[in-house]
Amino acid sequence: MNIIITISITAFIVLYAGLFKANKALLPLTVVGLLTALGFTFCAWGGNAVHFGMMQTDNFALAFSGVCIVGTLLIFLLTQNYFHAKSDNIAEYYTLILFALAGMIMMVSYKNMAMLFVGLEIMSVSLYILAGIRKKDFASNEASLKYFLMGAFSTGFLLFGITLIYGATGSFDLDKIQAYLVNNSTSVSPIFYPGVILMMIGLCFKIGAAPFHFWTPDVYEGAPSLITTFMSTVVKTAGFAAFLRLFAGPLEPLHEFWVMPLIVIVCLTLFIGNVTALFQKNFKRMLAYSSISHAGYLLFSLIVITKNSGNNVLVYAAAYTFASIIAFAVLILVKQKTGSDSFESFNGLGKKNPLVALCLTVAMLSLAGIPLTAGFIGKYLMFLNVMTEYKTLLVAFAILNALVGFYYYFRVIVAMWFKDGSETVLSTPAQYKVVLLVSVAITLVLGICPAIILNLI
Amino acid sequence: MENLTTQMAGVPLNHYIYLSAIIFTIGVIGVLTRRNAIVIFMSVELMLNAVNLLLTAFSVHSNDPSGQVFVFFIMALAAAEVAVGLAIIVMVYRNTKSIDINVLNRLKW
Amino acid sequence: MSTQVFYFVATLSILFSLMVIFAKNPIHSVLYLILTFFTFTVHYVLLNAQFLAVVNFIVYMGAIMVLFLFVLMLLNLNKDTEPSKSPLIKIVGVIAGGCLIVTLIGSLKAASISSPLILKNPGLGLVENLGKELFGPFLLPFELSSLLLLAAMVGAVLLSKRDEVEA
Amino acid sequence: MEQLLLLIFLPLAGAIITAFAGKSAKIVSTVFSVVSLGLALFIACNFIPNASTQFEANLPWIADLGINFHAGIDGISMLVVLLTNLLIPIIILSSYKHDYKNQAAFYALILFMQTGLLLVFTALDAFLFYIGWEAALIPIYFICAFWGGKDRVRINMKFFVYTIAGSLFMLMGIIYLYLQNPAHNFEISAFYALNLDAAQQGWIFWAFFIAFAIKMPVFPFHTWQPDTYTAAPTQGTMLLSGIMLKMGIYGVIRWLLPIVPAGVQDWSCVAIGLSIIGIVYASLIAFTQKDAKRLVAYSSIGHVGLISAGIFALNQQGMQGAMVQMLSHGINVVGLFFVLDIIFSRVKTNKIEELGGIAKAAPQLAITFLIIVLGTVALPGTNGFIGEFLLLMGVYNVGIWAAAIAGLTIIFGAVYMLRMYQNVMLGKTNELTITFSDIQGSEKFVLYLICALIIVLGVYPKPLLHLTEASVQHLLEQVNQKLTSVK
Amino acid sequence: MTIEQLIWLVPLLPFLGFVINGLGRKSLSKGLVGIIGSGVILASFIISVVIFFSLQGDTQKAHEVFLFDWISAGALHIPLSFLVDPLSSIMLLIITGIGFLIHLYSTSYMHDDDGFGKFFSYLNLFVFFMLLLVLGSNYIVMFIGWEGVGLCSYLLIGFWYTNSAYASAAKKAFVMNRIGDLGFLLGVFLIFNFFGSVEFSKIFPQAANMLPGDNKLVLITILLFIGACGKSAQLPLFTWLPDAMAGPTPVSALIHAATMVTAGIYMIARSSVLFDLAPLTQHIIAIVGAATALIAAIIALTQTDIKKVLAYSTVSQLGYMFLGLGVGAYTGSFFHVLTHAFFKALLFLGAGSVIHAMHHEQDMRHMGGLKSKLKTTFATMMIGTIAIAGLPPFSGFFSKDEILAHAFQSSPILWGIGVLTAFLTSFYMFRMMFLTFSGKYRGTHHAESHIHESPAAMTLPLVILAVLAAIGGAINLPHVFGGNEWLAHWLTGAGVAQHELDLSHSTEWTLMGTSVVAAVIALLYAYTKYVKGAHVPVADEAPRSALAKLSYNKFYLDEIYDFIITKPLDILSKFFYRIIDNKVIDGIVNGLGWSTNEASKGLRLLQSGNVGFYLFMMVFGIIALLIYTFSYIL
Repeated sequence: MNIIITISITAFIVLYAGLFKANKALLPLTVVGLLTALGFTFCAWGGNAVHFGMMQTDNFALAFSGVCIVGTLLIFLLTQNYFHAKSDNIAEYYTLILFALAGMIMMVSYKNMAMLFVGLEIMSVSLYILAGIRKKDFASNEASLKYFLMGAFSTGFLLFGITLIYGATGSFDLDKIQAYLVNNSTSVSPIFYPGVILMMIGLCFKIGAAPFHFWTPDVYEGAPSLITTFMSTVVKTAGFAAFLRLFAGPLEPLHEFWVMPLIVIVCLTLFIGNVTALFQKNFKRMLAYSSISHAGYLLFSLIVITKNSGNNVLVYAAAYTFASIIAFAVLILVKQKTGSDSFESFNGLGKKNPLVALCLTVAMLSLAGIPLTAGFIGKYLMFLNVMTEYKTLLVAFAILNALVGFYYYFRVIVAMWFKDGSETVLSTPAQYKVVLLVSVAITLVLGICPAIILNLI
Repeated sequence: MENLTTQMAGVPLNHYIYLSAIIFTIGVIGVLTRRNAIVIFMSVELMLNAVNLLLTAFSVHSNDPSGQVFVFFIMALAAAEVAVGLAIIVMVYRNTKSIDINVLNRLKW
Repeated sequence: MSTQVFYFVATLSILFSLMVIFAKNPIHSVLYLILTFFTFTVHYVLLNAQFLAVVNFIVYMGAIMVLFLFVLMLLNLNKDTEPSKSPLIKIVGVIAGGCLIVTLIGSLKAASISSPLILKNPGLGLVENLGKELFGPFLLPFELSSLLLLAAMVGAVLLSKRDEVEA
Repeated sequence: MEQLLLLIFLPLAGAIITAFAGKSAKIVSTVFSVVSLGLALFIACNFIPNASTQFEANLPWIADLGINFHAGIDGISMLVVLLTNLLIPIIILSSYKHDYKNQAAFYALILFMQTGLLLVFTALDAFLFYIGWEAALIPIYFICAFWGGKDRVRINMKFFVYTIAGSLFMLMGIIYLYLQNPAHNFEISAFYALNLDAAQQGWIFWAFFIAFAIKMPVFPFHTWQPDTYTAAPTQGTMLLSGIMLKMGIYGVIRWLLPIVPAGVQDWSCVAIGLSIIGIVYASLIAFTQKDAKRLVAYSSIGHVGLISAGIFALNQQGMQGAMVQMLSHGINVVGLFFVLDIIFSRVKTNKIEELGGIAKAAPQLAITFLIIVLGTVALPGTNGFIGEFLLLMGVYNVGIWAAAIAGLTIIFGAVYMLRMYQNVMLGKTNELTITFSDIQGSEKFVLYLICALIIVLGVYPKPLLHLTEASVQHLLEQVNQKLTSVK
Repeated sequence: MTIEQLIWLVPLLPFLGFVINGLGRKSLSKGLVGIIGSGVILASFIISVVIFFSLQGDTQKAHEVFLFDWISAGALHIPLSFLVDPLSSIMLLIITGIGFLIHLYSTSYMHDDDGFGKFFSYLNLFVFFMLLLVLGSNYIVMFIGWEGVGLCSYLLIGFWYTNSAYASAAKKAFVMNRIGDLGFLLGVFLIFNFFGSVEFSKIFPQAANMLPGDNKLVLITILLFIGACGKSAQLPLFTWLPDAMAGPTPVSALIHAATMVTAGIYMIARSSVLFDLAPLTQHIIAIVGAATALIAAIIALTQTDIKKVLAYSTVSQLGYMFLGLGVGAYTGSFFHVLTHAFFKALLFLGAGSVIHAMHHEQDMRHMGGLKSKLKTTFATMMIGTIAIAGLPPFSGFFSKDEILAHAFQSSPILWGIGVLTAFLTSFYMFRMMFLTFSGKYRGTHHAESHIHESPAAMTLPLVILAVLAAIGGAINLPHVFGGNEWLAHWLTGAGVAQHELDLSHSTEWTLMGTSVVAAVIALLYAYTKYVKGAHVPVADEAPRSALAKLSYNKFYLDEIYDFIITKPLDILSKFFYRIIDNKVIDGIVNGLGWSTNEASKGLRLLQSGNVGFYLFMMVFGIIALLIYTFSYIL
């Protein structure tokens, strides 16, 4: 509760600070606000408080809140030199990002469909806007419009699903829904099933799982890189938390029903994400497809629900978030220098910018799932998760896809280290260095001793 | 009014569901077949309204006001979305002089 | 008698909504949409959800639809400018929609909930009742939806404002 | 325990220090590798040659997942550890004449790889084994892709994905075993104690075998290898062929045989068949190779095929032969590649046809090269013979035809090796080789060392055999015991 | 000093010579190298003599000397140990004795060569390995020597490696030997499998109790015989030996005549217990031996290179020995090994002397009339020739005769082939002698003026060998001549199987007479043709009769091998490499990558950029999911 309030208040303060043209104060304010929120997260640890019957700040919620807040914090650090050059409405951007974060906090801690819905929409509406803040940029426009149209469309399905579930159970409360399923395990109302499926569709859209992923590459590519970073990391994490909260919680009794379509979705997602990423020439777009494929791996946690599912998602999402932040941070730097985000612009990066290249290498290794990085632990947990029910074929399929993944992740590494290119020297601001090093440190620490976050939830 | 509604007792809940489903689908068809962003957007509104209607019906059926409360949230969303959506559409129109969604396909592959 | 009213209004709803999506002129679409919304208002009244009926009337028909109309006029899109999609796409769209409805209804049909709708509490949809609900259990989302509206407001201003720096 | 941890992590520390050593990276890395060798020798001296696991270290690592840092050394491990720590300094020394760009990174990666390799060779926890397995792969990928030759990016990508494909399936197998293990951990002893039925053993066999087969490589999983060996920098090739390949063999011995003996028994005919086909096939291909490096690469496939066949023969001779041959092959192949590197650095080609007459200009190189070639073709009195003899004897127990076909390696090996030797070293000098200068300095040291090892191990292999004997016997007993209990 | 204390010095000394000469090949003077190289062999010889005599006075005929454990794995224990018994002690004498003579000869012959030190170190190494071969107390130690001599043969054939034909000859020798070695190795595996040991002292007593004709024994002996075929240049693996003449002539004398090539016979004689129990193998050996003897003799008829003639003659004589082994005349064969060592070494060294004098001209068509210039050489070579031709009372007569007698007992056909071979042998040997030494000199005048007799270091060995070739037959003088067959008795002590001749004395006389007559006729025919008729072999390109062509071209064996083995393997190699490896296997691997890439190309088109299309796809997905739901509910 305190977390949301802190974030919201920070957002208001930032908005007003913007009104008074205190642009220099924005970032410190935000950082302080987020750190406070993070502090509240820590304080609430283990509390499992329920607020107004609407929000449950259990460890699951807090852990994901923590990841989201830290992720957002790092992204804020990347705003240095990013917005300033473009516009004078920085305060509004900050505010919107903070609003989105507040929405996400709701999404990870909801106890009622209404909270899920409102949180989801706060986040989505903020993102529609953020995707389009480059008003003169055609790509940004296009991304914004596409995202908006498809997002609104999918919201319809989500709502229809909520409605049907409400119709069957007579409540929006997760506990009541669960109680309904437990009590009527043999006579679940038939309208409940389409409700579940439609909700699944709506949530799959938000996390970019196939075949509802189509917006992802276009929007990620078109949106400003920083926003893409935000969308592909923090937002995605929150989406998964929401997904998990619902499906691994109240809807778990119907697991047998929805697991089949989910497996199909997972396979499609893995396949489309990985295979399409292979042929991309644009690093950013590749990352978009890669994010689709990671959605596939993340969904493994729902295919077999164990008591660790939540934690597995947390580890994976954290690994993915920090690796992606590195990737996008470097991308922003490269794009600022070369004006392009194709793979070619990374050529020869390692020669003049060994630190940046090394960080990006670690990130790519983590995304690819190489041991001793967090990404491996994440993948390992996911595989372990589904292997507990011996879904070996699925794992085999995932392995094949992971192999494809190596190809495209290593393309960047290859470009940086093994190809000759214009020897551009990136100007790396101190904050970027901080972000890169922190993320790399987290990635490696989680990879080498993941024990520290294995038992959070 | 009360008189009227008590007489409504005859309509089975199913029919509300059908009605909503039909309207919802009409919205979907609209989204699929039109190219004008605003019309598509309107179709989405149609879908949302179908949901609203169904929620209300369920709410009445289970004698639970929370369904109708939820409709408020949907309306709030609809308002917010309209504001943002139309702003986006206007912004796009400024740049492209068109609101045909097919014009927007520079981002692909 | 009033069950017939329902079916009548339902037919109108479907009819108008079809007109919305098939009208060539976007202005006509908007107008049909307003009509559709009106029929929805009637539905709400029939369900004794009077407050919703009023809100629907005001918010949707009043605010939202006017906004649509306004934008259409602003952009001078009142003419039938939309290049129609190829008939194939239209047919496929309709078929897809048809499939959707068939499957949707199909999966709903198994519903045992064929029991008639009985209004147990006539005051259910009244302001008083809803207010208690809204400011009771739903206080938190209600308050938080202010964020939604604020975000939308900020965003709408941000996006439609002409940016001097960029210009 | 402290010794073992020091053994494993000393190279890692070396890698980190080397990475920041700048110009003196060569010296720093040499010092670390030599100290590691000393440490390994020290451990070997204190090693009691029985079947027990010694110097055991068992620390909790990721307790929630049942993962421990559990490592130890028995005879089999001792041998490969010695091989690793012996070859790394040799490999580092062999690079002294090169002036690689970013050499700090180069040497740091080699040392980093050493830690990975040592993890693989000492791990008693399947997860740790897997981590080491991959940790060894990453540095070698970078070594080969950064300092490699023509088309290195594509070739190394293929190599990387190919090997990691295998290892991921192995990971799947490991997870499966973990889940089957009632104690829910990755202890090798617990895996040994598992009672899996034949079908389970069958598929786990394949999950592991493919990983190992790719690494070794066994026909038909070998196609990454010639390209990679050819395109890699020589030190990379040495690491790959000298040590990395042994990971696969070691894996089979340590993880495949005792865990799924029934699976091995069911499929050993296939495994041996593939191995033997590989021997003949690769040897035949080596006949007409034009590039000496590629020739050696194919010869390596042939030799490894024999090792693999000997292991799957599941008897003491074959297994002991594999042990000796692991070491011998490591030494010999490193020697061969080093000679080719010396030649390449002088005349910028490894094309057999363009060379010739080097013996005239560089007699010392000629002699050392000859000794290495003889070791490779398993002449009695060289280390190669001990291994191949025992291996063939092991294979013989499977069937005389198997041994006869596998034995073709001693004929074919002589054909292609001597052909290469003749075309490279003998004959008339040409304009390329006329100014060839003989080996000197570090080259001399390394080659003489290798030659000495070849002969000493060939004449007096007893310490080696003695070192592994008890462990091998124990392993085979374990396998047989399990086989009888399954029936 | 007991045998046990001395024996290890015998191989060690040559090894030390190898090490010293090898390391000091640049720094030591040629004289010193020669002294060391020959000295160590002489020392070995002296020790061997001591051992030989102490063995003779010993009641215990077999001494096993254990040095150290070499290989042990499971049940397999292979010690490095030596076996000194009558058989090996005689071999020691031959190897070190003849070895010393040849070393001595080489100090002069190779004096002008740059690789003098290298040559001596190789030669010493060879002696070391050869000693190891005969001293080994088990098959594996024998195998070390077996392959070791192969290596030295390789090194020495390719001694002048800058000539790539020589290098190829060396490689060919090594590879063909290796083919045999595989057989040997497999045989050893079978022995281990069957007897549980590879020690002679464990195998033979066991085998002695077995029934003849045991399948396993047949297989073992056939495999061992294959090994012997490679080493001792029998059909079909003999083609390397003539090519091996590329090496310096002392090498041909030592390795390719006196010692190494007889290793096969030594090995079979050593294992005679086994072979005796495998009649089928014996038949095969006899047939192969006879065929080799005949074919090689036919080829030798038309050769013009003096060393080639001797090489084919060696092959032919080796065939003879195998014939002997095949018919059970183990002693006879071994006897022939001894006498052959004497006269063939002599002949090669003589030929070397000729070549030395002719400044490395080896073609007999350019020789002639050297009798007067190279008197010692001529005289000694003549003794050798008479010995090889089998004319009494020189050594070859006795050994050859013993083999023939046994052959007759076994099968008259084999005997017939033997006699025919003897006839041909006599003919080509005298042909060689006459072409070289009689008639007029056919070379250039310039060269003629330089021809002179070789120095004493070369002629001394010739003389000694000539004496041995003349009287060597005495060591196994048959009963017919009043001898006591000393060698046969001596070898009994080594467990070499003995088969008494079951022929009457008159038959023996008849047989002897027949072969002597055949040899004499050949001698006369050669004399008429080459001395009287002054016939000179035609030039290479000149037309020949079909048979002559066949003989001259060595029955086209090299071509046939090339065609049926080398070429197909090369083609197979290229096929495997280019098609199977690069196209099929790698094609599949790359194809997976390629198809993924293509899939990627195709799949990304799905991302058309068109929102309408995206929505369609979404709706299709939704429909599919709803259909699933529908079916689930029902």
